[in-house]
Amino acid sequence: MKVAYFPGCTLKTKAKELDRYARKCAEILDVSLEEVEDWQCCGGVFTTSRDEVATKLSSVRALSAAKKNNNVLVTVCSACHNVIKQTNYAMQNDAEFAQRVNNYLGKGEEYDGTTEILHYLELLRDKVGYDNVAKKVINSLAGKKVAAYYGCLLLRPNSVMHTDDPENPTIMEDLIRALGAEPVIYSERNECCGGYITLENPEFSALRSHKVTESAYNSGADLIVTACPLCKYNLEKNGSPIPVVYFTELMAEAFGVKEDANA
Amino acid sequence: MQKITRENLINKAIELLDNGTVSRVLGWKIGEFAYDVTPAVFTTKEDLQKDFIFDDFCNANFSKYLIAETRKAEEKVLVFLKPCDTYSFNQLLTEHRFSREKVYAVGIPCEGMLDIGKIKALAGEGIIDVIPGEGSITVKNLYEEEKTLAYGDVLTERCLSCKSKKHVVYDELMGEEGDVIDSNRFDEVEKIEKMSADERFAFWQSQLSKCIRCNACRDICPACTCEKCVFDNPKSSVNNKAISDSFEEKMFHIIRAFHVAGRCTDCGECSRVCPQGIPLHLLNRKFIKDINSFYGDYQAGQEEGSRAPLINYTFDDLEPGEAVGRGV
Amino acid sequence: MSINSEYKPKIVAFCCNWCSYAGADLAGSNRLAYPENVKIIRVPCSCRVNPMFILRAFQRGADGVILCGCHPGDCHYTSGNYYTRRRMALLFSMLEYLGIEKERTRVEWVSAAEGAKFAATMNDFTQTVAALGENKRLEDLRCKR
Amino acid sequence: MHNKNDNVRSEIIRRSGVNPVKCMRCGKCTATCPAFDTMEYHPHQFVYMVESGDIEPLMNSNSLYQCLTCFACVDRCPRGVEPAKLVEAVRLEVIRKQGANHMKPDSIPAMVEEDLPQQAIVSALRKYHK
Amino acid sequence: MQRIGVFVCWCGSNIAGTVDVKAVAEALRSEPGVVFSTDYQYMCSQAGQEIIKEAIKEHKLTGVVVCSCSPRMHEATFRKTAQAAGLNPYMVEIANIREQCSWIHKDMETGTQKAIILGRAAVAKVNLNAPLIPGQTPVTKRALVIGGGIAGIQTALDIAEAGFPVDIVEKKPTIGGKMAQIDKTFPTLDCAACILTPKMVDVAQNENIRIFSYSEVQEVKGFVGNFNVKIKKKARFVKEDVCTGCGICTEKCPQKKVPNEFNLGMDNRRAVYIPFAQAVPKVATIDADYCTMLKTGKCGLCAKVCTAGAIDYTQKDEIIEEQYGAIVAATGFNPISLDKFDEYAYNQSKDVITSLEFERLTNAAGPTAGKLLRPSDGKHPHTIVFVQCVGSRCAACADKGKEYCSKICCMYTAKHAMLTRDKYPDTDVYVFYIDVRTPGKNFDEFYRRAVEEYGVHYIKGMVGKVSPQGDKLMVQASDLLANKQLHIEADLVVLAAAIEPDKSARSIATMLTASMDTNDFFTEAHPKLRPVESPTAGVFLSGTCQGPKDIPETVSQASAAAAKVIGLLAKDKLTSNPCVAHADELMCNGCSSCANVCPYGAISYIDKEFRMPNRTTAIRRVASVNPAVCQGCGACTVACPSGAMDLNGFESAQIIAEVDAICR
Repeated sequence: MKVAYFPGCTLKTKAKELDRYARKCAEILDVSLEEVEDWQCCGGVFTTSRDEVATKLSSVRALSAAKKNNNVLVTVCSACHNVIKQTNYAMQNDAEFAQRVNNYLGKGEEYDGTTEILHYLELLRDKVGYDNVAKKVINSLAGKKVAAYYGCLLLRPNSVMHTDDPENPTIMEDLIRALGAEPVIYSERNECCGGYITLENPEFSALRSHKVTESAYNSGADLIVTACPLCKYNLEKNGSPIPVVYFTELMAEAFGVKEDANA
Repeated sequence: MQKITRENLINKAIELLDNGTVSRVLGWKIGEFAYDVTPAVFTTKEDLQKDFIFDDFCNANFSKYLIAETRKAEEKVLVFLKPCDTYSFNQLLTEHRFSREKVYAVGIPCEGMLDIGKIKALAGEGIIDVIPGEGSITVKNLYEEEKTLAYGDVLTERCLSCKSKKHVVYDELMGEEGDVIDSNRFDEVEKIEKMSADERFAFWQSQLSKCIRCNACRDICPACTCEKCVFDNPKSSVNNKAISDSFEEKMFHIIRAFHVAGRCTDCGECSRVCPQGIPLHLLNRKFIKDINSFYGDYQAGQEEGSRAPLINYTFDDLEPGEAVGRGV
Repeated sequence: MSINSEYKPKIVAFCCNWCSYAGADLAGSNRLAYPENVKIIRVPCSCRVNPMFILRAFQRGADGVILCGCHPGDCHYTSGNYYTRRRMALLFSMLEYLGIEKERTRVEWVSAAEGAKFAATMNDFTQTVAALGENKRLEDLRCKR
Repeated sequence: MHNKNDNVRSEIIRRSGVNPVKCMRCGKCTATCPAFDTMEYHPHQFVYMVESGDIEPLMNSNSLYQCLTCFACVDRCPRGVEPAKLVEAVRLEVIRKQGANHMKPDSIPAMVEEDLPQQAIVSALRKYHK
Repeated sequence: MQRIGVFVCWCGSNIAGTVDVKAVAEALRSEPGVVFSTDYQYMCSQAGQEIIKEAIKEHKLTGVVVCSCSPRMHEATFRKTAQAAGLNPYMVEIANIREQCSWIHKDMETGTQKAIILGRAAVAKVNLNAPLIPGQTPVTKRALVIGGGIAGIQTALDIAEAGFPVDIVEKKPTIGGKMAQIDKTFPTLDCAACILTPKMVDVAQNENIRIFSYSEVQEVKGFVGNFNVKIKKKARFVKEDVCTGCGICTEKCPQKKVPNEFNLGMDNRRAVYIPFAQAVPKVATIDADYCTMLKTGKCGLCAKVCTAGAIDYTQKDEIIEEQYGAIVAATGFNPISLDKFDEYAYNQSKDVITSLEFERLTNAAGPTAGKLLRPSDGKHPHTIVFVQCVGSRCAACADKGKEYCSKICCMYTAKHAMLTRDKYPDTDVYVFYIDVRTPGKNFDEFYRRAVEEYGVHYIKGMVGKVSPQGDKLMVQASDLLANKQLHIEADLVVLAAAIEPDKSARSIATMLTASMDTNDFFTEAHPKLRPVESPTAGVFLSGTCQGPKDIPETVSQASAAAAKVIGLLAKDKLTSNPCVAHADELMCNGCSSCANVCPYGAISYIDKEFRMPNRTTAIRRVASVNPAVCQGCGACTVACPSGAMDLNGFESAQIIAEVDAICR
């Protein structure tokens, strides 16, 4: 299976593990991730206003570029995923917006909204299948209690994202199970870590992050997994009592391709 | 892609006759001229081999013929359906006009049929043969002249704005399946919509005043399958075959279009058979376009059993007053 | 209010028995005048009105045709006027497409309590049609006296 | 009161695509908001005040910059009102004015920590700066 | 050719004031078909009617046109007059020259001219009138009630009381419905069982009532007065007439791990069970999904202990066919699934429950024997949070909640809160509300008592999230009046889930050809004036299948439906309006367009043999209108492309004749 792949800025710098292991695991699962040529930053956050056009062009270009690869664009960073998916939704459902975007794009570059945008987790669940993921496990993670941390961007707004039930998601828990570990359900897993507020008001994001890590810890987790570099940063910086890793790292560990010491 | 030929179809028909699947074959028969193809019912191998034809003039949509044909005998009848014909086929099934069990439908691909009117206009009269080639046709006439015409220039109007190469129903498909096409079929309707009221009136007046009320449009139409047409029925108070100066023919065509609204599959047969060259399909397409924009996309015949828009409603449909004056 | 100009358009009004015909009666009971050009034909429900009737009226020289029924949701037969709404939307759009003045046809929902609305509607419709002048585009010349 | 700021009001409604009239004032948005404690005006107040045209106070409030854009209010609203989009639309009304940026690029280096993913910087800039 | 008489009424000066009646009579005399024309001061008076009768006889009239007031006023009068003179009443037409002419025009000339045209149109129509004879159909004097909840019970009892036999079909093993699960009723706080179970016993003992429990309606054919219904009696593997309901089998059955649906799965029952002590019929039922004997052929313990010998493992489903004159839908409601509302953690914590589960937890016959204990650990909860409008008034997306107000939640929540505070004064009770809706006798007083006397904390605001933490539930909510966000550490959270029609309602509506709204509630024939009748003749509505309602409202509607049924069954024959549609079989295409638009399901199709050219025949599908069901709207006549469908009394040709007469 060949799909277009949008890594995003952070994955090239601060979140290299997320990217590296996403690629390694994909290889094992026989998925070819074709990195979009000359991709640009997704914008980091989706501006919901209909008259914000220029800030969404880079996402549209990435979507358009996926045409070469089965019209499927895969992301792994939750933030990139959210921005690109919401942009795609606007292109499909807001004709006025779509027209304005296409006016910006060059002739022949117009984008019609037909690309399917998948998060890496959705790729695993819907295209690869968790059964097939389980088959590749070499080091079972049995005995590990893992708390999945979704945050906001992977799930909301649900009317656009449709990743899973936004209040009781299972997409990460099912992966954890497929890898042999035991998922821990805790109530703060879909609440915000504070996000970019950390820049201006670090105390507030510390408060949010505490709530999340405490909730996971009190539910008996040994480890938190996430798909978002900013979530990971916030949780770690604010003193998580348990390690926080990317879900791709957990997978790599189970697949036996994790490099020691780095994590 | 394997091209479907006359031989393929004859062989298929003979096979189905021989193994008892069907007792009759609805097919095309050669007429006086090469381009003059008429529908016919074949019952024997010999007849098929002698008269059955399949070429670029096999326009006729057989769906309508099945109503009468299936009533004639208990055994199945074989019918060859182009993609556009399958929509009519489905629509008639939706309306219970014939029994599905009595038909064996074979889908055949279609690359578009030719318009002899256009050929004559380009190549002159006296045509004796039309030979298909790659992307063009060669026309031979009585005077032993030959002329090569581009395919695109001689396709029928309806094929130029073909909506689908996909068969929506069949028992067996010959050749490869095509796709629904994103067609430009509403462009002409839009053009008329954009005219002023006076221009529109003048346009239709000039077109419809050509009508000689021959009823060919009605008789060919696969949606006009009424046991008795209101225009032939003295009790309807609108029966009238004569035409008059200004309105009679409009009444006929409006009512006819209204009667098939939501049921018309846009097969284009009405315009094809009109001896006066009236673009009657533009009336039907107007209804289709309106239905799509008022009530959501609907394609009659796409799905057997679907509920036509005129026998359906929602609580928040648009008001008749909102239906008019839309950007005109 | 009545139209005092010489030209008096012919108006045919189809009214459903349960709402609009009763609304017209109420207008009468309250002595709310509307032009005599308006002649009402009673039908059980607006959905009884066949597009053919409307074309027939035009053909025979009507200058305007108005169809009145219960408000959507209030149909005596629960759903009749919903069908009317679709049929007339398509018919009117088609007439407009053929170049016929869109003001000559109208659908109005008038309840049994809306006598005043009935009269006002008829006054307005008559004025609108009168302003258009005679219905030349739809009339069958043979039927003229 | 309803006519004051009518232009701003309709501009905000158009830009956000939110129809505040749909709000039935249940307060679930405010109940669910993780940034409640740092906000002067809460999500339900944004909806109500935009609806009634009382937008000045919102534009002058720091609450505009406390919304996390976590979309919890959007997802949990029983009427589909989408308060977060209104907050964004009001914020744009402010920061699109010349010199009204809430965060300036030169002030960023002081805030940045070694490990901070640039995602945070880009996002904040997108939210606070035009 | 008709022989038409025209009668122009003066209506005193009401008409004659602005219409020259003599001129009208004179002008209409020369219309085609008119053989007699006259005028009179008051046509509707005794003397006026005599003039019409005499003219009918003397001039051998075949049709009558009365130019008078609105037909809505005196059409019936003049039809009776004609009938008395031996003329078919449907040969009379009225020209409305009062309301639609004399009263709105001031000028004699104008009024007279218009009256002549209106009269002309009426004459043109009568020329095409045909005598119509109302159809008559016999009535089967038996009613069917679908659903055995309080609505069905009340309807059945009232019908039976009037002397007509009634059958109740209930899909569960016992009648009683939701009310049997409820503990107390608002606003009086009577015990639900104490007022319901005597009624259930009445049903069981009433000679006119048969109960088909554990049964479902499978097929409905026919029409008003003559329904033919197939009822599937599901195998319960217990002979109903032999079982004494002693309950010994339900104590001895070794299969103990069956979720007890009566207690909403909060405890277990056996594979053979009687839902509750007061069940009617009090007969055991074997649950084939769990019974070891039925699944593996090994066990048979219940048969061994049954002294009556009622157990029958070989029992099969049975189909019963019965005729009915009227059918009442009383299919009831259920709380919606809360899967899509997991911000309240219903799927994540046992201590987040629905209000109906709360009823069972406080019911003496419930899983905790009436003690309010937490499902998770059996401890007494000290802080309880009630959340209103969970899924009600929810318009965000179609697959989530319901856009309507469920109507009963405000009151039962007040009841729950009040009862909790009454029994356990040490418990803190919070109710989060959007609005408190209490229209009803003594309802608002009841709610205020909960606040003022029982100290329930009512907070205007909504809960945003419930987070299970340890053995507590952290409730995050808004207090809109204080403009605060609250964080309450609760022990139990009770969700007032929206209610929706029972899932079986749609298939039953389809069988009955009764219409439903987008929420699957049955629609009524008229929302104000015919609230307990379905638009489909002979089908009546009882209880929550028509819309959310509480018990008193349900019972009054149930009795109203019964009154309608009794009115129908009391007739020996049904006379139907003859102005109905009819299909010309020769022209009918059998395309189903007419049946698709018919709001009453009056049209069916038959295969009929027709002569074809050359002495052949062909079978065609043609429409057939049931005149007893058709209401005469005419929707089908326009849907019909061939014009095969026409409407008596309003034939296309008649309407066209009127159009022509007006436009002449």
